[in-house]
This record gives sequence, C-alpha cells and structure tokens, in this order.
Amino acid sequence: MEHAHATAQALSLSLSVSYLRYIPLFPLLGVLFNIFLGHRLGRKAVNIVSPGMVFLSFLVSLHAFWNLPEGGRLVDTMWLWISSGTLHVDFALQVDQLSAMMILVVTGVGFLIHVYSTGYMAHDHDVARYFAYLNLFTASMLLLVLGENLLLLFVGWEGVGLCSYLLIGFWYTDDEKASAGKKAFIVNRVGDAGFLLGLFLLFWTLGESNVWTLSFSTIQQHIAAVPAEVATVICLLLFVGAAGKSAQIPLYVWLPDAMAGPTPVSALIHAATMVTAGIYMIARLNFLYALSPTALSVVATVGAATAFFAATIGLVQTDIKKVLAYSTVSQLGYMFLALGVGAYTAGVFHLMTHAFFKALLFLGAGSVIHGMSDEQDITKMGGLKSKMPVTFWTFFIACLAIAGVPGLSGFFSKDLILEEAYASPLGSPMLWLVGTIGAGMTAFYMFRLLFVTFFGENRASHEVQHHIHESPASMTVPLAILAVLSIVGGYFPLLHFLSPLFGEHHEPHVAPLIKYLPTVVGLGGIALAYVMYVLNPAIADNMARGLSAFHKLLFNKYYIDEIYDAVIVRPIVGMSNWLWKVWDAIVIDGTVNGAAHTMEANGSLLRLWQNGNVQNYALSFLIGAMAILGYYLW
Amino acid sequence: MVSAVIFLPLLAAVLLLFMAKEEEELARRFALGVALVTFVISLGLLVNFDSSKADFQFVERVPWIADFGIHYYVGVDGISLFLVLLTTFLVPIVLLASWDVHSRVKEYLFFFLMLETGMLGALVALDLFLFYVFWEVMLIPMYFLIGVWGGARRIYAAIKFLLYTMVGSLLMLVAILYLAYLHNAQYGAVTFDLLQLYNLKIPEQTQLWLFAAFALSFAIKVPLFPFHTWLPDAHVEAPTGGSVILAGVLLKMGTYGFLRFALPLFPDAAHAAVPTIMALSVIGIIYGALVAMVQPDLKKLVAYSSVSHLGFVMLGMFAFNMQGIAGSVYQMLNHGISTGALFLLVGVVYERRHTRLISDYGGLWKQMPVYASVFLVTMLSSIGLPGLNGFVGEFLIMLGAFKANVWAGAFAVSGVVLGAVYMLWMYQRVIFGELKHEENKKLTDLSPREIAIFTPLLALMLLMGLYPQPFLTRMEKSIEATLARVERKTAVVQVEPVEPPPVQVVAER
Amino acid sequence: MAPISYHLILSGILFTIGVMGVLLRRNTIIIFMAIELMLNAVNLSFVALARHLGSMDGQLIVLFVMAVAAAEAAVGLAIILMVFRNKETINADELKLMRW
Amino acid sequence: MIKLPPVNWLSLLPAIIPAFTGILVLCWDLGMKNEERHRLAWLGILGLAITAVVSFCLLGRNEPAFNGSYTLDSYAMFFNLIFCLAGILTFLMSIQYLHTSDIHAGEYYALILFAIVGMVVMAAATDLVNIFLGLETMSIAVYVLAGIWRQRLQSNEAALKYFLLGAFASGFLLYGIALLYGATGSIQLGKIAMHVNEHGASTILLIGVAMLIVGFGFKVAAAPFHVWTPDVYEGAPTTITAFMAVGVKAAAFAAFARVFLHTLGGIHGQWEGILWVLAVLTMTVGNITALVQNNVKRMLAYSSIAHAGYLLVAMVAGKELGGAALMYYLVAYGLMNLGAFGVIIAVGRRGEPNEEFADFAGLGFRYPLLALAMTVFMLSLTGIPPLVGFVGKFYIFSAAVKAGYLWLAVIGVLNSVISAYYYIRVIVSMYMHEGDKVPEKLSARPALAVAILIAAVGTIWLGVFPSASMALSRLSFLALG
Repeated sequence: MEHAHATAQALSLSLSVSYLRYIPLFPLLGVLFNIFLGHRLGRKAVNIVSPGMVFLSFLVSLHAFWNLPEGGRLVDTMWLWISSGTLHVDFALQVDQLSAMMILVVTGVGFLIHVYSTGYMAHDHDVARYFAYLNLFTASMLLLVLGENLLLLFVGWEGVGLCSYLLIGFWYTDDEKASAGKKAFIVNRVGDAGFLLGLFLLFWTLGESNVWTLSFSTIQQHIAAVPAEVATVICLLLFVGAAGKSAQIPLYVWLPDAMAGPTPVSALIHAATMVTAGIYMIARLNFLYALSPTALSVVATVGAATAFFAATIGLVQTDIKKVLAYSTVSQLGYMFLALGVGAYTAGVFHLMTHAFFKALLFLGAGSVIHGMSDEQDITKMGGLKSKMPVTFWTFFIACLAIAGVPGLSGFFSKDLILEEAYASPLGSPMLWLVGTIGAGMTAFYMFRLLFVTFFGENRASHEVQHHIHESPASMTVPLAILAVLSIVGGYFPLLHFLSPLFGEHHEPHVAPLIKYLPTVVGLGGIALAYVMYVLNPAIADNMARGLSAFHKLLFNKYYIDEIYDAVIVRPIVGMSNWLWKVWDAIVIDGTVNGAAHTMEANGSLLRLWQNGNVQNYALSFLIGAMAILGYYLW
Repeated sequence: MVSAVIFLPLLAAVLLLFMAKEEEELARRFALGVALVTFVISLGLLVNFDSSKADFQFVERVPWIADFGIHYYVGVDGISLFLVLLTTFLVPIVLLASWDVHSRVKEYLFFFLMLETGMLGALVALDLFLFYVFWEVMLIPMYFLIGVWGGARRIYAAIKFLLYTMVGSLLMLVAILYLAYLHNAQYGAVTFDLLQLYNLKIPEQTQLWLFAAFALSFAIKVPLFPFHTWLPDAHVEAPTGGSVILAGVLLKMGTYGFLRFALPLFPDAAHAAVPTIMALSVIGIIYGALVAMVQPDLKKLVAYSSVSHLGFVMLGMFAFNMQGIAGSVYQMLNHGISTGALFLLVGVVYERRHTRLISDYGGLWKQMPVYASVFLVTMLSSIGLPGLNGFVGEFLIMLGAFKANVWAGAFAVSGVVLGAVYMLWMYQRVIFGELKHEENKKLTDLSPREIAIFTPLLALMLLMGLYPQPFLTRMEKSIEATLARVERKTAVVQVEPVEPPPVQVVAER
Repeated sequence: MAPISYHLILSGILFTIGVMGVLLRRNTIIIFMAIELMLNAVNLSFVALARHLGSMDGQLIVLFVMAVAAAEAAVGLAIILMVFRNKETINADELKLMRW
Repeated sequence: MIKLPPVNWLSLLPAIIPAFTGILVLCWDLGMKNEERHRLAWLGILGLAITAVVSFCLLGRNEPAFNGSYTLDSYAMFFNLIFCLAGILTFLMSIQYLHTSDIHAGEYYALILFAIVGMVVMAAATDLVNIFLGLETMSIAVYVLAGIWRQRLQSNEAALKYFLLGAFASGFLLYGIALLYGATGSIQLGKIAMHVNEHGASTILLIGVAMLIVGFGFKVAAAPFHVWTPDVYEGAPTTITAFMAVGVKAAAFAAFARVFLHTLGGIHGQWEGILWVLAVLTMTVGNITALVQNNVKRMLAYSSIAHAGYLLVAMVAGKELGGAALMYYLVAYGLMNLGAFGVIIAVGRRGEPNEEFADFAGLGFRYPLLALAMTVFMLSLTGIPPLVGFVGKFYIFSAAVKAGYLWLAVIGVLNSVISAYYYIRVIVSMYMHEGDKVPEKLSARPALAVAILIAAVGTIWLGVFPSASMALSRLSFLALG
C-alpha cells in the first residue's frame, strides 16, 4: 500500500480566518475567572462558568469543523512571536482535518468531564483551584493541537505537562501525591528534552538549504531538503518526546503513579487527551517519519512491546484505577504500533475511539469510588451491579468496546490496526501476533475487573456497604453520553475524513484467519474471565498461589520503579552531594582559602625577622648591600 | 540624558547623608522617589531609542584626563539599553522590599543608591578607564551591604566577595593599560576610547593573554564554573535587597563585559577560547543544577541556580551566532527578573520566620495561597516553562548552542531537565505537604506592599514570554555589529555583516 | 707617591672594620664609634682621590663630612644618654621593646 | 678684601624662609607661658604657607645657583609643595597632640622646620655634597624628633635605632659618593651625567652606584633596608611618624630620582635590574607582613614600605612617564597617609593611644564623619577609584606597562589585592564590629579636624579631577631636562 499521501495540492486551500483564537481563549478566560473571582462567587458560579467556557470553545470548534474547506485548512495568525536572525516564529493557529478531529474530541470529552467533575468534586472545598487547573489544561491542549508550528506545539506540550503536575498533586497535603506530580513533570521534561533536540536538528538541517521555518506546512513543502539518515535521528529524538508524553516503554513509569490525582483528571488527562499528544505529533509529522523506515519500525516495535508489557501487568492489579492506567498504556502502545506500520489513519481512529471508552471507564471507576466512599481496591468491592445500575451498564458497554467485541467502536479501530500490522510492508506477522495476544489479555483483565467489581456479593465493611448509592445525575448523564459515543464512535466516516492528510485509505485485504482471530481471542478472554471470576472464584486464588513468583513479579510491576530509583535517582543525588561537599567545599574553596592562609603564614614568618635588635637590622642591611655589590662584581 | 540617569542616584545618596538619623520614613520615601524618577528618565531612553541604528546613541563625551586621552564618554546601544532599564527597574522594587530593614536605614539607602550609580555607569561607559572606575565603584557599596546588614558569616562572605572580584579586575587593569599603549604604538596616541580600540590589530599571541586577563575578571563576576564559590556565600549572607541586586544586575556585569569588551576586542583569542568556555559553561549548567538539588538552605539553592542560569547565558554568547547571543542577552534580563523575584520571595518568608532552611517550611499553600501562587509562577519562569520569559531566552540559547556545537546543545538541554528537578523538589518541600511546624500556622499572607512589589515582576514575566519582539528587534542591530566585530579575525577592515539574505519562506498568509 | 689603589684598599679595609664593629659589638657607644670609623675611612678615600684627580672638591668634601660627623656625634650621644637614663643599659640586645 | 661671589638669593628663598621661621619659633618660645604654646604652631604654619606660595610662584623658572651645585627648577619647587603640605598638616595635627603627650612644643616645632630646610636643600641640590648635606640636616633633626617624647621608652628606642642605622646608611651613601667622584672626577651631577653618557660605566662607578642604592634604599625604606621602619614608626610620636612617612620619604625620592633618573639615566640598563628586584621585594614584604599586624599604626608603617615599592616601580619605569608618575604618586601617598595618621591621632586619648584594630570597633556608626574619612583614606590606599590612590597607581602602572615592564605591573597589581585585605580590615572593624571606645569629640579639636578635612578633600578631589595635577607633575619632571 504505497503512501500516495497528499502532495502540495492540500496546501493550496488555506483560508485565513480570525475566530480560531477564541477556541483556546475561552478556557483561558475560565482560568482567570476561577483564579480571581472563583473564591468570592462560590461553588455555584464556578460550576457553571468552567464547563460553560469549554462548551463555548466546543461550539467554535464545531463552527470551524463545518467551514473546513475540502482538503484545505484554516489559519489564524495572531502576532509575530519570536524573530531573531534567521529564526522567524509566528503565534499562529491552524485547523486541518487532523486538528479538527482532535479539538472536537478534546472539547467534547473535556466538556463531559467538566460536568462530571462538578458532581465528583461536590464536597471538595477547593473547587475554584481545581477548575482553574482543568481549564488551563484544556487551553494548553487546544494550543497543542492548534499550533501552526512545531514551537507552538511545544508550548502546548509543556503547558499540559504543567497542568498534569498541578492536577496530580491537587490534594497537595498528601506528600505521596505531590511527589507523584513531581515525578510526572520530570519524566515529561526528560521527553521534552529529546523533543527539543529533535526540533533544533530539524531547524538547522532545513536551514542548510536556506529554508528558515518551523511551521508544518512549509516543512512539508521542503521535506526533500532533509536527508534520510538525519531524518531518522530527528524522528527518533521526537519519538523520545512522544514516549515521554504518551507513556511508552522507557518513560511510562509516571502514568500509573499519576492516578494519585482526582479521577476526572485521570479520565481527561491520562486517558483521553494529554497522553494522545505523542500520537498526534507523530501523525502531524507523518511526512517526516515517512522518510525513515527505521524510525517507523522502532516506533512500531516499542508500541507493540508496550502494549504487551502493560497488558501483562494489568492482569493482576487490584487497584481499579491502576488497572485502567496500565490498560491506557497498553492501548497507546497499539496506537504507536499503528503509526509505526504507516497506518496513520488507523492510529488516529483508535485514538478517538479510545478517548471515548477509556474516559467512560475512568468516569465509571470514579463513580464506583465515589459510591464506595473512596475505596479503590476491587478485592473489597463486588455486587455493585444491583446497587449502581447506570454505572454498571455504561461500564459494561465500555468493556465490550475495549475488548473489541464486533459492532462496538473498539472493534473497528483495534482490528484495523492489527490487520494493518500484518498487511503493511512495514508491519510483520510477529507484530500482529503480539497485538492479538495483547488484545486477548485486554479483554481478560477488563472483564476480570468488571466481574470482580460488579458481580458476586459485596466484600466491603458494613457501614461502607450501607452508603453505596448511585451517583447523582451530573455524573451519570455524561456516562450515558459517553456510552453512546463508544458504541457509535466506530461508525464515524473518519477514515475518509482524514484522507487529504494521510492519503486514500485502502481496506487491507488479509486472509480471513488473520482478520477474525483477534475477535475470537478477545471473546475467549471474556469467557475465561467469566469462568475464573464468576463461576468459580477459587480458580483465580489457587492460580495466583500456584504461579506465586510470577504473580508477585507482575503485581510489583516488574520492580521497574525500584530499578529506576536505584539506577538513576539515587546515583544523581549521591553525585550532587559529593560534588557539593567535596568539590565545592574542599577543592575550590580550599584553594581560595589556602591562598589566603599561605599569605598569612608568610606574613608571620617575615614578621619574625623584625626581632627588635638593632644589630639584626644592621645585618639585614649588610646582606642587602652585599647582594647588590655581588650583582655588580659578577 | 544618560548622565542624568547615572548621577541622579548619587546626588540623592549624598543628600541622604545630610538627613537626620531619626526620620527613617522620610529617607525611605525620598530614596524610593529618586529611584522611580531615575526609572522614568531611563524609560525616556527606551522610547526614543532608534532600533535601526547599530552604533551607540545618546552619546556624551567630555575630556577628563587630557594626558591619557581619557574622556567621560558614555552611550547606549541595543545591548546595554535593556540592562540599564533592568537596573533602574529593579532598584525601586528592592527599595520597596527593604521597608522592613530597621537598622541604620539611612546608610543602607545611601549604599544602594551609590550602587545603582556604579552599575549604571559601568553599563554605559564607552571609555575603558571610565568603565574600570565604575566597575570598582560598584564593589564598595555591595561590600558594605553584605558586610554590615548581612547574616552570621557576613564578614567572611563580604571580604571573599571583594578580594575575589578585585583579583580579576586588577589584572584587567593591566590589560587595559597594555591595550592603551598598543594603540599608542600603532596609531601614535594613547587612548582608552573603546571604538578606536576595536580597530587595533593585535597579534594573536598577545591577544590570548589580553583576552585571558579580561575573561578572568568577567568570569569571576559571571560566575563561570571554577570561580563561583563566592556567590553562594555572598548570596546567603547578603540582606534580601542585596541578594536581589547582586543576582539581578551585578552578575550581568560579567556577561555584559564579555559581550562588550572581551569578544569584540580580541576576536582571534575569542575564537580560540570557544571550546574551553563552552565546556566551562556546560559544566556550570549541570554542576549548578546538581549542587542546587542537595542544598538545605533556600538562598544557597537559588544562588546555585543562578550559576546554572548564567552558564546558559555564557553558552549562548559563545555560540557566536545571532540566535545564541540574542538569547543570552534576553536571558540576562529574564534571570534578573525571575531570580530577583525568587530572592524577594525568600526574603518575604525570611522576614517572617528568620530561617532559610527548607526543612523549617512546608505546607505553606494553605497558609499563604497568594504567596504560593506567586512563587509558582516565578518558579515556572525560572525553569523556562514556555509562555513565560525564561523559555524564550533558553530556547534561543540552546538553538544557537546546538548549531555551534551539537554536544554542548545536548548537555544544555539536560540542564533544563535538572533545572526542573531541583526547583520542583524545593517547591514541594516548601509549599506542598502538611503544615507541620507550629510557627508556620501564624504566617500572614502577602501584604499590599509586597503584592505591589511582585505585580510588575509577574507582569513582565508574562509579557516577555508572550511578546518578546520589542526587546529582540531593538537588540538585533547591535548584536549584528558585535558579531561582525567578532568574526573579523585580524582583518581590520570594518566588515558589514555579510550573511546570505535568508530566504524567508513563510506559509502564505 | 704610592698609587691610588693602595689608599682605596686601605679605606676599604677601614670601612669593613667599621661595619664589623657595628655588627659585633654590644655596647651602643662602641657601635657609634665604629660608624665614625666608617666615615673617616670614606674621608681617607676622598683625600686620596682628590690628590689623584688633582681637584680640590675632594678636600672640600672632607671638611663638610667632618662637620656633619661632629653634629651627628653630639646628637647621637645625647640620644644614647637619654636611653641610658631611662633604661640603665645601653646594651643593644636589651633594647627590644618593639618587635614583630 | 675677599669679594663674595654673586649669590642667587632667589633660589635659596624656599630654604631660608623655614629656617628663619624656625629660629623665630625658638626665640618666641623662650618668653612664652606654657598654655599659649599652640601659637608657635600657627607661626610655623604661616612660615610654611609663605614658603609654599613662594615655591608655587617660582615654579616656572630654571636657574642654576652656586655655580651648578644648587638649582631653582620646577622639579625642586614641586617637591617643596609636598614638603610644605606635609609640614602644615603635621603642625595642625600636633597642636592638640602635644597636650595629650608632654612634649615640649618649642623644640618640637623648630626641629620640624629645620628638617624641612634639609628637605628643600636635598630636593634642589644638583651636587652630591649638597645632597649629602641636605640629607644629614634633615636626618639629624628627625633623629631627635623621633625621640622627643622622652618619657616613653618606645620613643627613646625608636630614636636610637633610627640614629644608629641612619648613620650606618649615610656611611654607605658617602662611600658611594666617593667612588662616584673617583670614577667621574667630579661631584657635580651635570658633569657626572656627561661623563657617564660618554664613557659608560666603569666598575668603580658601578660599585659607587651600588653604594648609592644602599644609602638611598635605607632612607626610602626599600626592602632589605626597611627593617628599621616598623619599630621607628611605631615608637615615634604619631605626628612625627606621619611627617617621616611622607616628608622624609618624599625628600629621599627627590634626590634618588634626580640622581638615578636624570644623572645616571644613561646607564639605565645597569641599575634597573637591581631596582626591579628591590621594587618587587619591597612591595611583597611590605604587604605580606602588614597582613598579620594588629596595631593599625604598625600596619601603616608596613603599608608605607609597600608604597615605597610602588614608587620604586615608577623609578624602574624610567624617564618618559616614570618620573612624573613618581612625583604624582608622592602627592597622593602624602595626602592619604597624613589623613590616615590624623585619624589615628583623633581616635587616641590622653594616656591610651588606641592604635589596635579592636579600638576602632564600632566607630563607623557612632562617629560617622571620622569613620567616613578613614574609609576614604583606606580605600584610596587600596587603590579603589575614583580616589587619588587609584589614579596614582594607574599612573605608575601605565608608566611600567609603557616601558615594557609587564610582569612588574602584574606583581604590583597582585600586591594591591593583598593590601586590600589589611586596609579593609580597618573598615571591617569600624563598620562591622560592635565597640564602645569613645574618642574625644572632633569638634573639641578644630585643628586636627581641619587637617583631616584637607587630606580627605585632597584625596577625593585629586581622584575625581586629576588632570591638572598630573600635567603639573609631568611638566615639572621634564624641567629636569
């Protein structure tokens, strides 16, 4: 399937408009409102204004979506941001097919989560600060997807990193939560460092042939100026950034800990929007990645590895949010797998569908936690089916979707990825096989979660059971809407819609076995989960006992965190202590003070020469005279 | 106009001396008033500064010592304009922040205004002798500020600061003398006029040791890596106002000195020194960040962060390309604002709790929310979050450094990561977490006066982050002129900046 | 007439004896006498040189030197007397009030 | 009848006036009651003022007198101004000082005037004998002055040491003159210069030059010959120490420069090596030993040795700029040192000299004006612009750099950094330590206050507007021809 993606033709149609700026502006106004007026006007006003702002920008996004010229883009240049020497960067926003889809997802799902949060945070006293951060996050995410050049994308990129830091550490009084936020920011920063290096290399390589730009459309026009091997380095560096932001193998450690934040935050940031930034960036720079197959294969292998690896950990987790977190890491792995094999549309399609059902799963989990008065350990739950029907049914639909049961959105996007993985020249049967096993495991742990939480009888303490209630309307309505989207999402004509960017989509024709095996494996996974956790729960326990070593390894997340701490964090802190105590204090200061002391030592030595005796003075006098005479007599 | 800006503070300082000892309030208001007036006049400089010209503007030239061809010769160009503005902008803020200094207020204000004169003079002097005079005049008030109003080990810190800087500057004096007599040998007249000295044809060998003398003096001031040990002591012991000015402006004297004197006067030596200084600045960046990480004392942490930030500035400068130098000049301004604000914040808490140890604080957000949010924005600007001023400077520097030397760029980027680490860790231990200590429960939030101090700083951080153009366009021409001088090697002819006209390919609007 | 070098050597020797006297003897008065000896040694060389060069300047200087030496002796002995009256000793080793 | 040869009285005027005033003081002292003694001081000041005015008017002229052995040239007149400045300020400081120490005023003032006569003769002499005569007149007067505080043992000891070593050094100087006379056949500087320029240096001449260096080295307190200075300066009464540090050193340098830079300029190559070593040794020894002193007066003694080192750097720098730099630096050095000693006197009280660093503690904020003056002097001695000390050092180091002695300039600069430490220690104790010493109110001692004021204003004024005085020193050195 050759990549006849759109040549210059797509760029001709770029309408200059001036209303795009309002999309990020409305949430920003929300931020200012919350900071300055939030406390004074009280909870009521905050609960109306914050979601309202997001809804307004949703409307503007819709407007932009309708007027999007066929195959072209809307551009809104605001002002000249940085211009120094040959660097020339405008503060400009653009909407093309990819950005249109992204802003709709961000504002749409974002709005639903804002509404949900009004309910979820009902009894939290610091609501203004919470919504200020949430609006700031939405604004930065919009800036990220609307940015017309790589630098603006980076601004949004770090902006969302900041907001995730603030929101994860929202309940700052608890040290453990605050350090989780810090961990997220620092790991993101490591990724951003790679991103920056890639950006510099791109800028200067283009500069070689006198093309001074960072804006996507211009880069695309002059992409020929970038030699292949340099392109590989650039793509890998940018992929480091993406891995940092979208939690792939080396840099995924922050996402599970990010669950310390409030659940709607996890839903919005760590499921629907922020973590997809990496995928958006690679999709946005597809013409660059197309130059280096090696980079693409690296992306694919890392994606597949992450998908499989995270799924294995997800099997045994007992914290409801941790399971969902690892499932997100795994699904992101799938998206990178799709990008890696060149199936950009499939990747973006899965991104959209994943946004819907994963947000739904998190919100469902939030409503469960809310009901179970902040209990997160699923082993202490059970039998919520009857007590929280809406939550159960929406949760059930989402599980079906993510497991790839035919008919729902997950099936369309995930199976498409697996087919592409098999069929595409960049893909390989091995990738397909790993993907399929992953799909099976996904189905298994999702339904394990469903059965343990909602089926059987409730294992919580008596008074907790007494309080279990269905969440209020403000929480259940968004759940319902998202459930509908999870079902309908698969049928959006996205593949055709994105064709101007990624080229006409051709159905990969693959042997029926390859095409249907993942679905079968998925259904098998569900059945196995049903057997193990509903029919005869004992099996699960003795299996856990049987393979206890393996179980313990998985449960402790392969001890990755402890390894990182020992290999990276502790040596750095040790070295800085050494640098400070030894190098600074002893070596440099030592020499400085030493010089001062030698002066004084000599001083006290010379001082002894003045011993007060006249004849001693006459002697030194004579020595001086002799020296001068001696000088002349030689 | 320039001379008015320089000598107004000195005049006010002398008048202050005659004021009675008791009315501290009057003395404070008078000093603040004068500082504000100076700021307004310096704004006049900004307004009618013509950014299309590269050479010096508002030039004033009066013969001073005829025998040696020394003139009182001052002028401003794109680079020094903003440093002058930074000085006149920071001094009123610092005076406002020193409202709670109660011991010997009159002398405190006297030394501050005298310090301002010294700094401004050094920034606008175009005669090497005059520059040297102001360079030394700057030392004495700072020495007194640290020595008299400082903390426990103030005397050691003050003497160390003074002697350390003096060693460098006196060696520079010998180099200046040698330059003047070289000019005499080549053109027959002894002169200290910078513009004429730019045209000197200096043999490579002599250029090296001359550059070394200048570079040593400025490296101590910057401070570049091995010469930085005086900075933490000076910062920790100096009073809040002293640290802000020390970090805000005095450190920039070193980098400004490199850009104005060391680089254009000795182009060949500058090129020869690029690898060493780039290595030192990269080490400085990483070393500063690493050591800052383990500091128990807040002020020491910010001091080491300054070592790291100024390592960036030096890196950008020695990239010898437009982006690098523009970034380094811009970062000088940013560092002045963000580190100045950081020190003020530390001062606010120090004034209330009289301790600088991070472990004594914790959970301040609940107690002082406004303070915590101001601290948040300042911290973010200091670690270079896009959208705030730090990012623009650091981005340009890293871009320039990456072009000059890929590895330097790579290590500099790691500096950005380490920067985030120590800042966030400090922020978490001070602001987040449980409100454990009893004393912290009694802390009051920012007073209106303190808010008045931070609003202009925060506004500038945002403005310089989102709309840096007015600054960058004004610097452009002077930086091009300096670059042309640095590139000219020993060819004496004044080479116009011959850069291929950049093909400005911008997506059609 | 003996060549000029004999006289110069003699005055050199006298001069060195004077210097040795200053260094070795303890008693301040004897030190002072040794200094006078040095001055006279120089007078000798002046006279010898004057004769050798045939110019009167040398002789003239000797007169001046003698006058100065006399004045110096007066003042010097007065000082030594003052020190003796206060400290009962003029031994150079004891006069060590001020040192380091 | 012996016809007196025509005597050019005009050239002698600057010497006659102080001599005459001295005699007047002595006579007036006889009939005077004890408490009006201070009037003698004002008489002395009047005399010196007249001398200064006369010297200033005679600046432009250049007339030889006494057939070549004495001249009236602007070089000598410039030095006269320095001597009068030193004399006047010492007198002002002494008025009050004599009350706290029971020194007999009459002889005291007369001897200072006679010492100044010796200096004037020394500066104007163009003949080795006159130099010797001037030197001895000055020295004998100052030997006595050093020991004039008879009750204090230190003063006696100082006088004795100064006398013995002074006489010892004059012995060497004389021997040098003799050898020079032998080698060149004349004692007139003009003739010697001609002889040296034609025949260059014979060994006898070189030995003579060596002896001269030893003789002058002692007077100027150059390194190996400086050992007497700390004891004598500390022992002598502080006003006399000030007078010695400034006046005597200036006079010695006047003769030293005239003989070496002008007369023996031809063989500069031979003796500049020694002076180079002497300069470095003097600066370093002076500065390093000063570091460890804890008596301010003794520290200033070592610092005056260090400054002699800087002056030797000017000597090494030689003809073009060196001489002018030397003269200018002597003015600067004079002002700073007189001021500093003035402040030490101001801090002292009857009975307790208060010369330790600790005695200066906490002075900064209790006596702001006095402390400010001391800070100005200390900073100027360190060489911080915009004070006269810096301009002086700048002048000397530019002379050294111009003459190509780069390393000398670098060593000189590094020495100033070392010197910064012990000068700043005074400021540290004044401003940064707490103390309770209560010196007498300055207003009670107007003369002393005026002296310190003159010195301080001079230090600041000549620092900020040095152009005129630099030109004057350059012209007067060129007048040597």
